[in-house]
Amino acid sequence: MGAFDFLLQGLATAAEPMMLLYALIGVTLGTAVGVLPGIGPALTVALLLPVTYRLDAAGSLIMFAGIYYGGMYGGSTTSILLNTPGESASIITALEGNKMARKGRGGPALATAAIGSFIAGLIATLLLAFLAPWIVKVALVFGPREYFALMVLAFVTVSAAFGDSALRGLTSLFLGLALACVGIDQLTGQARLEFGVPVLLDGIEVTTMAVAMFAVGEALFIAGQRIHIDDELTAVKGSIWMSASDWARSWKPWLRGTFIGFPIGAMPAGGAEIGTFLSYATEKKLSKHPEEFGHGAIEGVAGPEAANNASAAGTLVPLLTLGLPTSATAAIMLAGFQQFGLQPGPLLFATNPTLVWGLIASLLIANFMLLVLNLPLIGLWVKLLTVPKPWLYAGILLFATLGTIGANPSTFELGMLLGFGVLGYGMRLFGYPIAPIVVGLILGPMAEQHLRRALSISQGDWGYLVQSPIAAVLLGIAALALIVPLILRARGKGEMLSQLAGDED
Amino acid sequence: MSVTRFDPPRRRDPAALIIAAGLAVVAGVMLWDSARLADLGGYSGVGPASVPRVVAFGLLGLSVWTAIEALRGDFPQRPRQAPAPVLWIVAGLSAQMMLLHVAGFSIATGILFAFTARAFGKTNLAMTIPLGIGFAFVVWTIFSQLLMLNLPAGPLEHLIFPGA
Amino acid sequence: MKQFVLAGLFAGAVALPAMADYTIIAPANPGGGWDQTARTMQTVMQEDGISPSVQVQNVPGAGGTIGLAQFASQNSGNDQALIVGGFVMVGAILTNNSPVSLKDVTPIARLTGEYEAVVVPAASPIQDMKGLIEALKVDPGAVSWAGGSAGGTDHIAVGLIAKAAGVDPTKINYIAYSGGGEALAAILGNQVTAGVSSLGEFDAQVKAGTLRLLAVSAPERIAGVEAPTLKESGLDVELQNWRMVAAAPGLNDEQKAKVAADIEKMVKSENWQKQLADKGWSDTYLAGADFEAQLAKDEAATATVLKDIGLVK
Amino acid sequence: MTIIRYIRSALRMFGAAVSVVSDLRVNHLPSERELNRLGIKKADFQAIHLN
Repeated sequence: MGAFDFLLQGLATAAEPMMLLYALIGVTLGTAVGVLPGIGPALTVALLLPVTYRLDAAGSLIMFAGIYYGGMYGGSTTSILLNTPGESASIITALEGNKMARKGRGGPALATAAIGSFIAGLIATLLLAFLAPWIVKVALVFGPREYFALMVLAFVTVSAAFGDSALRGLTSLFLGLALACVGIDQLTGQARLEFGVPVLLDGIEVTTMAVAMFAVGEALFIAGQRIHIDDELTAVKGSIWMSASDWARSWKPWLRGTFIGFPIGAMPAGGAEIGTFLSYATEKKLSKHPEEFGHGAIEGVAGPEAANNASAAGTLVPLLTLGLPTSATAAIMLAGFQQFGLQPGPLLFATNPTLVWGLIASLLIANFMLLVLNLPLIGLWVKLLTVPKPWLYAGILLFATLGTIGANPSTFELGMLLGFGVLGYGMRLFGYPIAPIVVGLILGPMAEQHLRRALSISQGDWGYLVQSPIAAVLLGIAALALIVPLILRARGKGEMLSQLAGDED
Repeated sequence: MSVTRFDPPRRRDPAALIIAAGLAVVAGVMLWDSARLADLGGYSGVGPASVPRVVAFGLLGLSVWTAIEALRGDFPQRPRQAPAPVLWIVAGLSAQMMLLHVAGFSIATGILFAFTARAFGKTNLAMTIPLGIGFAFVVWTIFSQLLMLNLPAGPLEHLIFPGA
Repeated sequence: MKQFVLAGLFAGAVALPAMADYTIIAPANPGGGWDQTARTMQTVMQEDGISPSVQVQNVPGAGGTIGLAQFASQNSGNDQALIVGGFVMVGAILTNNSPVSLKDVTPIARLTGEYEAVVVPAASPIQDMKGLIEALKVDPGAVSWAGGSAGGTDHIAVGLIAKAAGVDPTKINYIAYSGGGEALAAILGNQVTAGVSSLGEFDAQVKAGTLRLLAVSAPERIAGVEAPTLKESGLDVELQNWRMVAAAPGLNDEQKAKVAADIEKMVKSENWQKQLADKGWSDTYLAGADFEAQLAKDEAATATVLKDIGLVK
Repeated sequence: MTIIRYIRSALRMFGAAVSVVSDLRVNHLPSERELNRLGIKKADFQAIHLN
């Protein structure tokens, strides 16, 4: 059976009334959290994990994917109307989108964002569906050494190469790896770093850690800042609909944004934001009206919005086919799969095709739902923005602790939530990135187990790790990604210093 | 996702030195713990203690690197933070943690709600605490009675749902 | 809101004192074997009116020992609390040095069980159990076995096989995965020599011809399975990965008899048999003194093997 | 020649995007030079309420 038949089969699963309901809940929640600044899709999925204990696996995962897609849609609304991005992936949308809104063209800006997101989501989801079986075929021969190499690559790209300072990225990663060592060693049954606390035997809960880092740490940081800018809502004036020239200027950026965002989302630790910046720069370069950029050019909204939705679908490629999360949200979704005893990866396509293809097909459905939810209901979403910050953050913390308590109503678990929350606050304060510690905690045990399994198979021969071409290439890329930025930084130091001296700020 | 505007200072950073020390302590604890583990490497030669050791040495290295950056003043300056709101939230979380099994979900979480709102500028606790408890109780009802989530019940919950 | 309150009061009032409202602890994450057992019990007991309301609570962690410890300490004398457990718990108690053991609860009955299967990839040169044992005797390190977590049923099975074949069990090259499903990837990918897990984990692949089934750990041939038993292959090994239900510690004889009667009623119901058939579990119900004797035997054998493998000192 | 120039400019843009994003992830304001490479004016960027 080809990808197309599987996709049709998946559509049959996803079109079941219960599944449609889950998808609808997911996209509605996702749009809401996308609109609200301060909560992202990663946090929302983490909060919902304990609640979905009792629901069925397919429905919950469909809901999570809906949240992910919805979050990418919703983020643009605040960017355009408030100049306040709801999600880091829609920062760039604020640049042109808010200018358009101020000129009374908020309607077309919102429309091009929503339609662009829809088209990008549609194309990228189809790309996911047609690429996945190919990658699965390659990945079926992956053994422990290939997986180990893949994880080393993810560690390096998430922490070193892309970090502003390799030191802080690596420190965050190693803290995550240290936390990952806590609990029973799966290969020998020995307890490590558990300090006589039975709860720690099973390791540190990923959801507790993620909720602490994203919700508690963030709330502490924002509370401490005290500069609460009064958000100024730009009303949507004039026609909501796009004019013929808007359409003519939007369709190419939509397509280009899709093809920029998708591969970047699929790269280990690429992240949606990079694609949005690249798409913006590309549109400005190619535009016939470069002078309009900075004053409300519609291309600067259409391209990046398409890119961020395409990269969300791109992220699902390595997650579903290899079990490799490349963003914080994907990492939490991986925890969601594991909660139901499922391990994403090539085998899941073979053992549970209904679930995987139902999930992929539901993304197409979710995409249609989002278009319907977003175009006519914008006014409703904007109302959400009028929730004052004290109630918003009080609510976030209430639900953050609800999730932790629901999973395990123990004082110790809440203590960990508080402890990691303070750690997350400190990390934000000192400019440590959050993603590496979360990725380290999730991938650390997997990397360790794959390494030790590989060495068990080879009876202690380390050379075995690089004797497979795939593993060797992956490890080579990882080494380059670690070393090259360090060299560039060292070489560029003198240049940077003279720059600093010349900088007026 | 907030951005700080900073100009690079060039002086020693005691806070960064404390971070370096903290990393060294974590590394020390890991080394101490791994020393008591039996070496069950089997055929791989990599036992349960090996990876913690590698991570610990990595942390030691990062600790030294942090210390060097701290002494050279390469650490970025921190955004100015007001301690009071931060402490209010920490106090709210601590109160919830300690009250959870005594007073039940609604009361404990209501206090967290009110303290958080306090941190963000809603100072009237006499109004926010009852409001928070009421809201938390509605949430408790939905999640524990409808979604069958196991949330601790206290006097308030028992009063209204005697079976809980 | 008001309706909820009324409904709550109503439910409290109609609950008859004669019937127990059971709470079943599933000491594992949702979705696993113990969780499914607990939830099937919940369905059958409620539908057949054995208990008006049954709650299932997941307390995951450490091979069930965390749930077991919590259960034993919080429910002494409570005849409405049950816990699901199984053979894996016996090993986990020993490897984790758990302060609480099955002696601290009141085992009621064995409910279901599955036998272990030994498989090799279809492309493997090894054709039967004899071939595998020969390879093991030549170089135990070169024969890698993939199976579930360390100290679990699969690991114990490999230890018993090696011992029965006269190979030093400490020399086995066992590669632990978090479960049979994950181990499957390594076996199918030809990464390891052989795989050991519950028969159900390999069933589909054996039928599809991608795996070769060498032997099962049953006392006699299983109907519909074309493979010899380990005993037929000359290895004196018999192993069942069973699941059981236990009650709280400190029950008097009367309470114990009541719980045992409720469980028996459940097991004998048509509904239960239908659920077992749906899930492909076999009914290995064993209660009372027979179960206690079997449990003692399994505990002793497990302790020996785990010492032999080197996981327990 | 033009192809090489095109690739170089694409790579430079990619590098700038990575650097800007990594700055944002650790709560730093990206440098003016990197922003300019992406065609963004620093003043415009600072006008966005990043919280």
